[in-house]
Amino acid sequence: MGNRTVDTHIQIGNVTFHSPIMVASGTFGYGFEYQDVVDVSRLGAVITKSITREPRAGNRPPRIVETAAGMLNSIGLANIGLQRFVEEMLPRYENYPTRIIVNIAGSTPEEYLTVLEALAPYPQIAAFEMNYSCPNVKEGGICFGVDANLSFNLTQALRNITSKPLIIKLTPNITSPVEVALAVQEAGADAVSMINTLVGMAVDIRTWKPRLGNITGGLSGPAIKPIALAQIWQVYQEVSIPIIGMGGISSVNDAIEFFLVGASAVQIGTANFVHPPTAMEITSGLTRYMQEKGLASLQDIIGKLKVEA
Amino acid sequence: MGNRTVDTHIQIGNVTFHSPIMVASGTFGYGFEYQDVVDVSRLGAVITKSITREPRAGNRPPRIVETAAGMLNSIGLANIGLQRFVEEMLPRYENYPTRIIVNIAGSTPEEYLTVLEALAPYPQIAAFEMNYSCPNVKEGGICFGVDANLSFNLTQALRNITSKPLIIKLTPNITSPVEVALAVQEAGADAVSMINTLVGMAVDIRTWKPRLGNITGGLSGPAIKPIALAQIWQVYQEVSIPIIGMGGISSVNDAIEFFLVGASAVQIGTANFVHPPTAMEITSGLTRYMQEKGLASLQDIIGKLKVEA
Amino acid sequence: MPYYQLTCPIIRKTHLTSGTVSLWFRGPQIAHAARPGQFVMLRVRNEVHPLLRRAFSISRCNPEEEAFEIMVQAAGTGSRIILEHEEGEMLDVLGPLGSSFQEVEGIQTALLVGGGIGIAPLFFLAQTLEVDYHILFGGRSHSQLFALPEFEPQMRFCTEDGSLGQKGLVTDLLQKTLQEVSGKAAVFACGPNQMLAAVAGVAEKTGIPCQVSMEAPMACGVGVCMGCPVPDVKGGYRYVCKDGPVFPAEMIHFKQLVNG
Amino acid sequence: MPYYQLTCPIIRKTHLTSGTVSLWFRGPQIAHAARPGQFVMLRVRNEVHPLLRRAFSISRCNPEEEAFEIMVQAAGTGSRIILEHEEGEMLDVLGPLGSSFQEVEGIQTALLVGGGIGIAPLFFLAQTLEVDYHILFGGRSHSQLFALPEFEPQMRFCTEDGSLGQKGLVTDLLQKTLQEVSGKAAVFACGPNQMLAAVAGVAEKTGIPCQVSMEAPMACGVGVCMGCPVPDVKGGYRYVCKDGPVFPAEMIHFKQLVNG
Ligand SMILES: Cc1cc2nc3c(=O)[nH]c(=O)nc-3n(C[C@H](O)[C@H](O)[C@H](O)COP(=O)(O)OP(=O)(O)OC[C@H]3O[C@@H](n4cnc5c(N)ncnc54)[C@H](O)[C@@H]3O)c2cc1C
Ligand SMILES: Cc1cc2nc3c(=O)[nH]c(=O)nc-3n(C[C@H](O)[C@H](O)[C@H](O)COP(=O)(O)OP(=O)(O)OC[C@H]3O[C@@H](n4cnc5c(N)ncnc54)[C@H](O)[C@@H]3O)c2cc1C
Ligand SMILES: Cc1cc2nc3c(=O)[nH]c(=O)nc-3n(C[C@H](O)[C@H](O)[C@H](O)COP(=O)(O)O)c2cc1C
Ligand SMILES: Cc1cc2nc3c(=O)[nH]c(=O)nc-3n(C[C@H](O)[C@H](O)[C@H](O)COP(=O)(O)O)c2cc1C
Ligand code: FES
Ligand code: FES
Repeated sequence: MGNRTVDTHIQIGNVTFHSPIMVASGTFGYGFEYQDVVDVSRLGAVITKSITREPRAGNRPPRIVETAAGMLNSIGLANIGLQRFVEEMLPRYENYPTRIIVNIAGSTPEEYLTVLEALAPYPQIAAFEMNYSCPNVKEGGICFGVDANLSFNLTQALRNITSKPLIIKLTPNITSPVEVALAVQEAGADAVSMINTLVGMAVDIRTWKPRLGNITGGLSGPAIKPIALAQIWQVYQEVSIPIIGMGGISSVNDAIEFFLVGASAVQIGTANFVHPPTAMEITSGLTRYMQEKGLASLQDIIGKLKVEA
Repeated sequence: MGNRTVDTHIQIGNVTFHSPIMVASGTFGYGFEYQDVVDVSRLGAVITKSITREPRAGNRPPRIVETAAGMLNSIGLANIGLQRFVEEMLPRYENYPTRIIVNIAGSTPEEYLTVLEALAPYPQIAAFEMNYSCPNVKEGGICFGVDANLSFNLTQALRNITSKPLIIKLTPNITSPVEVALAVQEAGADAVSMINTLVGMAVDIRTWKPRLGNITGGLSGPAIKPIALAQIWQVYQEVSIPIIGMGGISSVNDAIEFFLVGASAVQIGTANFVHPPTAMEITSGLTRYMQEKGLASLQDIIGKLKVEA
Repeated sequence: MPYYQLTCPIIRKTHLTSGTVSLWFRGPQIAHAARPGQFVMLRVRNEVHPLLRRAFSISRCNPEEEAFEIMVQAAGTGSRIILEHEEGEMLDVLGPLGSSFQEVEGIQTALLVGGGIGIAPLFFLAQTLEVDYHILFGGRSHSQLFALPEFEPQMRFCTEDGSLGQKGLVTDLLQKTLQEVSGKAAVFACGPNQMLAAVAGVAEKTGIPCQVSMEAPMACGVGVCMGCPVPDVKGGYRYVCKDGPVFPAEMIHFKQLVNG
Repeated sequence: MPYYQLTCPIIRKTHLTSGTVSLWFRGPQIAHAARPGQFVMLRVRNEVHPLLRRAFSISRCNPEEEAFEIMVQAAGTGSRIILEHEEGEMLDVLGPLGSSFQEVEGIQTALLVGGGIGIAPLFFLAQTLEVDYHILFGGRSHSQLFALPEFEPQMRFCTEDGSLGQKGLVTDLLQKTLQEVSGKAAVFACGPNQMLAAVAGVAEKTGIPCQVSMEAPMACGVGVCMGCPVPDVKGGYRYVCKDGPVFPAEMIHFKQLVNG
């Protein structure tokens, strides 16, 4: 086996990434905050915090609660907004040592479209990830990503704006993610990413108050890994565009589980907080694993779960 | 506060339970297996393993995998079937020291009805819990509990068979549990119980095989507690029948969180495996907590979460 | 058979190999009730992770001390945490659980066949046997094997790499030993499924009775979760924690077991 | 300001109260770069639960030893696991993080006001101050309070139950002390939100500058998760880990903070 070179590149839409190990939206800021302790050039991509048209202050505190092998957050999409993002971040991305994927969120379909239109022309952005786990204020606050028609229409409109890779980030808070995944595939999405956080809650039994200012929040971390794997496996059976997997990954072994059930790339989220070099270490670990197993390319692992008849 | 007596009884349908702390289906066998180490008379009720019309051998092994602060199971409703249940268990329930709730499962609506019809007359059964997380083979294997119409019709038919408390156990693998909860309430259910296990999966990266013979399984244990609390809180806002809460409860503090978000009773599942006397200890702990806080009755906690405007 | 939940202090800890320890616990009810082949479920620690109890065969009992022993091999997270405990520390133990090895009438020799840490329950069996016995202990290499002074004269070793005892599989050693023993014999085996299948095959071919002690992932250990099935030759499943861990070899559908 | 991720050995452990320990770590880059008010994020242990790092203020530095100190109070799961570590054991430390106390021009006296374990960063501040100072240390009862020999002459205590020092809240002690000091003074405070709000109120009323070091539940500690907001008087939020933990008191909307 030995030191054979292995090919870890991955293609999403018309863009090639040198590594399939990325860092997830909301857990790596705008890509600069961890540079003291993470060599970002070794990551396949950095996905930014969700950007919205206007700056958002976010939800009332507290916003973070630890749970069994996981955490809840109710950040509420706190971000600097489109204008400051364009002015302050885009220039800094010109020499950024790896690919930047901008994650976009909105309260209305128009908001997504406006933000994408504004950002699409910038060459320093490699791709876009659309956070469909946001409440749609036009439809009574129901989440975009639970409605296949809405998801189809929005994706089609977004597709018309850019030829850059369009990744749709599905919501896991759904009876089955397959229908929406198929809808966005049909509408021209280049990939789906999953899973976002699961709706969760915690209560302070001393004060009888919710432990999050927003009452409910999103569950992430190792606790949700089994759910992420099952949803990805389900979607992998049915869709043909690449899946970018995430949910509780904190080691190379976790990442390999995701590849085996059908992920073409993975994102590291909560683990960045716990151990910032996680994604970097998984990148090295993956190469080592492939060398040891004599796997020439990622295609030799992706979806290769052995299921008996 | 001191030793004031507290009232922990709870009414479900036309039956009173002396304690709201019960043990969950599939985690306490038929009620006898733990009697060496658990004084079951101190529990509000024992819910049996799901009973089906025919005996079931269950899914291929392996059936159990540990995950981060949780476990996956793919038991596949292995049970002794209606006939042996009637012959072997019902006589033993005649002197059983606490209330027995029989959990019923099926692959078709008719199967639920047949089992309920057969069991409804026996006075040693206090109530029935209907496991709606089973695949409906007549509808292409889709789970009963994800379809509000189907749930309404089935519940109505079950309601016609018995006046004993009818508890519908909802599935948590759904975009929102509220619609189905409302449907079964309208159809005459006396209570809903939630949450059942979440669909999950784990992969053995040494063999590249799923770690469960059945590929996917059900996630339970502390990892899912935040999800359970959020779903119960959601349902509590909308339905008026009692909610029996469960999902990762392993201490009295956990149980109190469930009461605060709206559960009228709770079930202990996975924690029985970890520490068999858990339910018994929570029963004592709850009384102590109520005494210390000067709470006269459970109604002083149920749904009393303090949420600010 | 009643079982107990006890908080048991570790009264003696010794290292058997670099990755295996012997832990003696004081636990009167368990020490008195236990029979060879039975196991205990240990709580790893009082936390939400690792969540489930781990099963360990009872490897010896000392009723005077009201103590029982388990042998823990470092395998994964749970076993590693357990074997780091020191004398004086307490662990939560549920047991004794499951079925035990059954006496076989009219035999002259018992052949106790252990693969790796599967050796553990066979020492307890040897403690109670009233007939001659040999303990055949196989492993990958010598670093996995160990002897206990009180049984050493009866122990024979084999390793896959030939670093200790006969080179080869424990079934080879079993066949060789079978040729040496005169009179009726019976086999009592514990180890990985592949090994048990092979041992059962040898026993079947030579027509001698064979009991196997099996493993399966477990959640409850007491027959409530239905998590620990092994395929029954007659169809359906038997459950390791309540019908087993010890089964007559002919009851198990080894082909189905080994193939998945 | 750069920060580091270091695996640091505990070089000294002492007990400050029955539930509080001082841990000195060797960590050259952190010891050299740290400024008073900054904190570190410690990984509790290399496991999936408890998951998140915990924040601890740097309570003293010793550049010659290339060492820094934290003071850990047993509060919940994470702090208990951390304070059970012994000398020689290693912990994973991220730091130094956040803002530091700022020098206030032209003052004669610094009043360092600590509530409970909030005292920790004030010792580091005292180490570096070039003006006279008093350390006012308040707690519920004497069992929460402790003194460090090098600062003892400057320390004044108060307890809610009167078991040590002046009886009452630390704001009472602050007001009393303010009457004694002559010349310009400034307040540097750390403790529970309620206390900081009260201290900021006293400072505002008496017109003296006040800096507060704040707490919030944190996930990342480095400004990426947006998990640690405190309300800004101008609307919106400031983030404790990157804009703080030390803020000018007048920047914080204490009313909103304390009410929810
Ligand atoms: C009846 C019985 C008797 C046993 N006797 C012994 C003994 O005497 N000495 C000993 O060292 N070990 C024994 N084991 C195995 C032991 O229970 C643990 O499975 C093993 O130590 C690995 O657990 P872990 O926590 O280290 O590994 P982890 O990888 O953390 O285990 C994760 C999960 O997988 C399960 N698991 C992993 N390997 C196995 C396996 N081979 N069989 C069943 N479940 C497994 C664990 O129980 C746990 O739930 C026995 C198992 C059974 C069922
Ligand atoms: C900037 C900063 C400096 C700190 N300095 C010190 C110090 O010098 N000494 C010290 O003993 N403690 C300090 N703390 C508090 C410490 O980080 C832990 O929050 C505290 O030890 C409780 O954690 P636990 O794991 O024991 O409790 P758990 O109940 O297990 O904590 C669960 C979660 O809640 C969070 N949490 C609990 N209490 C608090 C709190 N009061 N503020 C913020 N988050 C909380 C924890 O960080 C953790 O994520 C500081 C906190 C912050 C934000
Ligand atoms: C604190 C925090 C903030 C997050 N913010 C965003 C966000 O702004 N947009 C988004 O699409 N996902 C966001 N996520 C979700 C993550 O990108 C990821 O989908 C999820 O956390 C599951 O992965 P993990 O378990 O590895 O963290 C956030 C997650 C966390 C923990
Ligand atoms: C091994 C196992 C078997 C189960 N079997 C059943 C079952 O037969 N019927 C049912 O309605 N729920 C079954 N459940 C679900 C539990 O009753 C419960 O809803 C779930 O485990 C969540 O609670 P917990 O986290 O406390 O375990 C089973 C759960 C486990 C872990
Ligand atoms: S381990 Fe639960 S039935 Fe055997
Ligand atoms: S803790 Fe993450 S931004 Fe402050």
